[in-house]
Amino acid sequence: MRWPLLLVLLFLLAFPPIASAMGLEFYQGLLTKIMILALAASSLNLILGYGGMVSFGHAAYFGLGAYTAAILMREGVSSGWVIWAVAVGLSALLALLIGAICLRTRGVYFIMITLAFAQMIYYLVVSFKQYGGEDGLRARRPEFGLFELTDTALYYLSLAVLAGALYLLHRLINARFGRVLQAIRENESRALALGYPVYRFQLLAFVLAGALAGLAGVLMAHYTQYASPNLLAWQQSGHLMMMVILGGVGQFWGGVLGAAALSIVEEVLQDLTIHWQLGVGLILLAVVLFAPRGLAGLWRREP
Amino acid sequence: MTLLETHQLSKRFGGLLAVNGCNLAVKTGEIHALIGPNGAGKTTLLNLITGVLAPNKGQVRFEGQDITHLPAHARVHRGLARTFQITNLFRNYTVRVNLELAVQARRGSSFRFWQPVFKEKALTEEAFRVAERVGLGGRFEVVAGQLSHGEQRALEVALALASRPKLLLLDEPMAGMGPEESARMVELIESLRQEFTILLVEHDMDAVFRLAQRISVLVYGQVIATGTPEEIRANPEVHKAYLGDEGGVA
Amino acid sequence: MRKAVWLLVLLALGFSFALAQPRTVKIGFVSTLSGGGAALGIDVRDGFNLAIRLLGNQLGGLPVEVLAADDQQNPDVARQAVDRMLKRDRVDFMTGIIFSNILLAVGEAIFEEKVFYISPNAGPSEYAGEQCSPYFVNVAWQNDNLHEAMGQYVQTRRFENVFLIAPNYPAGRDALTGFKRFFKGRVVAEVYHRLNQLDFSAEIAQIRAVRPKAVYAFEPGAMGVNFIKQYAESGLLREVPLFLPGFSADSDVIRAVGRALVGIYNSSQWALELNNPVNQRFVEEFRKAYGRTPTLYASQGYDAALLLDTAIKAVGGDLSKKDELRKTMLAGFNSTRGPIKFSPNGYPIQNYYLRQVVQQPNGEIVNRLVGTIFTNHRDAYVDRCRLR
Amino acid sequence: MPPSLLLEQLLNGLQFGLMLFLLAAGLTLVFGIMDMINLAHGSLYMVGAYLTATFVGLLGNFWLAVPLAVLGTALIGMLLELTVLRQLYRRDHLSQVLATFALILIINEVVRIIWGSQPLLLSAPEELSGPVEILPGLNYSAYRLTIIGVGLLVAGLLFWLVNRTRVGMWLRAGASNREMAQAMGVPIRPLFTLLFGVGAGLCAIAGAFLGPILAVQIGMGESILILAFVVIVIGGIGSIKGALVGALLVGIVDTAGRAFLPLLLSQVAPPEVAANLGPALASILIYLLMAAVLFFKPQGLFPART
Repeated sequence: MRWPLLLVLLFLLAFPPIASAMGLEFYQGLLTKIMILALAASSLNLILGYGGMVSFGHAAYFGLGAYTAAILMREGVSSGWVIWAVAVGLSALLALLIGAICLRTRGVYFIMITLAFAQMIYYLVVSFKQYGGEDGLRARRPEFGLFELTDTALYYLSLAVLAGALYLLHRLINARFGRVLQAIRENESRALALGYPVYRFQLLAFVLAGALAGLAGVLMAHYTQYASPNLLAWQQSGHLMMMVILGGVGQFWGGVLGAAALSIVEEVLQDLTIHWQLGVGLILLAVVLFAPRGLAGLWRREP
Repeated sequence: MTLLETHQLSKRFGGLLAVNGCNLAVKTGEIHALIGPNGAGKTTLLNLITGVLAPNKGQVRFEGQDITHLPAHARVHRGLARTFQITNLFRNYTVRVNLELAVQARRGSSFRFWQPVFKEKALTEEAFRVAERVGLGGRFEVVAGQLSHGEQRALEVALALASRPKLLLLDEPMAGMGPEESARMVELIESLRQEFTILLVEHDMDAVFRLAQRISVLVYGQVIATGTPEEIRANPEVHKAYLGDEGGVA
Repeated sequence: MRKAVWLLVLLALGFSFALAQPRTVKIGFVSTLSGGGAALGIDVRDGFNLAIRLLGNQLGGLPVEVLAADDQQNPDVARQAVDRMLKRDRVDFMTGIIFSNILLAVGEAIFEEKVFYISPNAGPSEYAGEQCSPYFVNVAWQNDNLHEAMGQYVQTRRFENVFLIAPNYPAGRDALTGFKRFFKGRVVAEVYHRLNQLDFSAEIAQIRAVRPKAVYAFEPGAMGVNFIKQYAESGLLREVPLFLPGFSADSDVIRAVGRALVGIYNSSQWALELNNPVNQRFVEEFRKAYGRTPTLYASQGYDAALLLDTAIKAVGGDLSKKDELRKTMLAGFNSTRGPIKFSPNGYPIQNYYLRQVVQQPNGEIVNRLVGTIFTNHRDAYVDRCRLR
Repeated sequence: MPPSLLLEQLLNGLQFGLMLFLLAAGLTLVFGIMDMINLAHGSLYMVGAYLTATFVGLLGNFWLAVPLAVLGTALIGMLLELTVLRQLYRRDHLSQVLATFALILIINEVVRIIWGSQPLLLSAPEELSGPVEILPGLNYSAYRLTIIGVGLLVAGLLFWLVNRTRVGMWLRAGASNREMAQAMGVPIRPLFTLLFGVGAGLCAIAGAFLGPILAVQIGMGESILILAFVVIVIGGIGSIKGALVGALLVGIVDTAGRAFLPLLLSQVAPPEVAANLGPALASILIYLLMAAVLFFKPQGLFPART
């Protein structure tokens, strides 16, 4: 696993100068977007894959991050660091509130109640006319002091954040906390009988995932320079879920692979035909029927 | 000295009173068996004691302290550990990981996010000791779901042991076992007598009368008698309510 | 040596080929081509394509390549399509967007690349006032205009009070603001509902309860068809007159709603029977090409292409002369509405007409021109724009 | 507040709720019995509406078109069950979500290929396009009244089917305990196929009758699907009675919220705030309702499984 990883990293590091030399800036933007989505999908994978919590409302934190960035910029806060801190903090807080209530339910009811809360957030946000309502809100790029946030800087920033977050998740999953989280997914009543405060573990994972999704949302706002209500919509939650399932639920690279695969497939098919969604649908269906463990499962043997 | 005590404990499921004013006392150091016909409320009582269910009425006291409203996980840390009637393991994990998880729950905080858990040799060592104790030392790296039924039951007990409880609650440990496996389980429980207080719920009367110092009989959610095996054998109430009038205990 | 000669020959060939090949003008056309707003985008597209075809697939003498994309009425999708066109395909002009919220999401990205955006429809107040851009020209209107005209007309009819309804999004609020700018009577209620709502039973019940003297509805796209149909079905149309902006009573809506529309007054900057050669050719050719009566949206798409043609011709095909391009565009062109000019913010200065839906003796239902409400009307925001 | 307004809004809520019920009934049975999350349920609603519009175009008669569309959609539903959905029963919920989401994309595009991107035109039958006077001075759309009638009729039929027939008994047995039902010899496989057909047919009825009120367009199934899920979660998964109560609750609460919340707000808050917040709160109301129900009754109002 080390070698391919290093190669991909090298490629990603070297891409922007190559792109600008060859006039491929568009693809640099595409990669930026994929990295941001990969971060969001990986955060969802933490709770969905490792925690077994099927949250159908992950867009709430993703969108909240983007909106926080846009609203703070509009209100005159121009420091990127402050914006990041506030956005991550707010997303975590929202996840704490929502998680605290939703984690009382299980199964399908959990899916639906997380969806319900995300929908409430959606409608609340679009009701604020001063923040753009259904139109969304423009979000200029903030200042980071050390560097100017050009497209290329954003690319490297996203890469750094994604790499950092993945490293953090890797440590987390293999540490005591991660092991217990997975044990709870495997058998909740057993974990409880062993003396683990299940609720607290789940809630903490939920909050962490919310915070990371919020960070991804901020980056998304920097990328599109715009906070769209669609980032909060249930379709966005579904889209993130698709990425995780496609990539591999509970597989470490599941979120990244899923985000990359889905984005690339969409991009390629969009160029080929206006009926590209048909292609996406057929591919997704084929994955479910023939590769039940997702893409990451394709080159990993049974444990 | 009384280790565990329930006082007028009641649990209602809709119209059904599963446990009805139940008074039970387990003394430190004994093996206390809880018997009763099917549907008498034994498992419900166990769930009330371990905190999986909340009672409608009554109290649970452990080491003299009221733990009625303590969450389930906190009771484990007080020293209450249980096994399940239906085998309840991390089936996709090896014996090693099952036991490490059990040990980890007791040793230090699990809210640690950075150090890889596989580097904690102490966990593995203790897990292995527990495995050897129940005779699973040679099956340490086998996935739990692939163990034989008897081995799974042993692992079930081992998981409870790993938390070094003061009171071990065994919910029908011999359920579904053949005579050979049962004998091995009896031996195992016998070997635990020195270290642990045990509350044993069991249908296998041979085993109960061999192991228990005292026996409580639960009928319709109430303890109708408590005493030594001899007293219970002789108790006409028990004969009437539980054994029918057809004869003595086998 | 031989090789070097060959190379030179090849190079020379290449050059001459490049010279012989005239520069093409690339146009990015992003519009709503699916979903509830699709009818609008398709009309604009058809009008735009028709004009290009009639101009011999050229604009101002340059061959045209149009790259089309569907924004699905979704700002994110639009954003991606625009990015692709600006950064990958490097288009020279952009056009096509129907909805203001979509335009606001992508506008600045376009202006930053110094690419002209010719709006065939969306005319948000933002780009008329403080945020106006030298790279923005709108051939249709400023969003408030039709509503201002209708406000003016309802005012002259001296209705005691009026009930206003619009979707809850900025263009909806702008529209009603525009109406109130000229209507001075009492507004009994101003109801905003969910965008893209299709069932208006709750709102109609409210109208019935309030009993206003008149209703003005801003309901673009599919919402308009549904609102009018349901308003008629509820029986209210016979009791409380309904006033509409022109696009809610155009031929596409008439096709969908039918006789219920007969008698309704509406405002427009364009009308089928406007008597000028450009319009007559447009209407005739459009009917021939697509087998249906053009809407004002189609006229706007057609005009967008005419404006580009005029401007590119004026700079002799040199698209790098951005300042000159802007100047010639603002100086105006010969549109389906006759010659029109633009304010410094890129919005048109034009007439607004009153139309009424009538049933002709042969049974055909048409939207007929009945009068002029404003002449050479400007938008209300131009003074806030710094551009001159 | 005039009583006629209340009555009218109540009728509106009833009409909307009954149509939601038609969607939710099939969904809740599939969910309850097969433990299967079928996101593509809304697509069948869309297919039903498109077929109705097509048959109306061909035959020129709404009342002939509806049964044909219902039959056609039911067949498509069964075909879907036989080819794809059947593979998914034994899979986890996540796989089902992904697969049926893929089906949404596929069906949307197939519909786009067949019928184009533009919404289709579907009008209420001419004889119902006007108002009727239901109370002196109170006009109400004849078409909406018809919908209420059809909704009640179908709901009644469904209750009869579930509570009074052998198939219904099987369904109820399956919803409360699948293994038991299978052990007792209920022919599960054909039953599932049939159930999908019935569910699809119900979708088509809703699609056919809502088509003229809403719009026959691609994606029409998705927004209403979310509402149908809200309904069955409120009602309790697997319960037809729950679906009916949930659907009426959602229909009435949603309509009442849209109609009265802005009015109420404008009396306590400044008009600017009220105008902003009113529609938002109205949209939130049903989700609030669902969250509240789940908070107090985590299994919904009428849990089918014990």
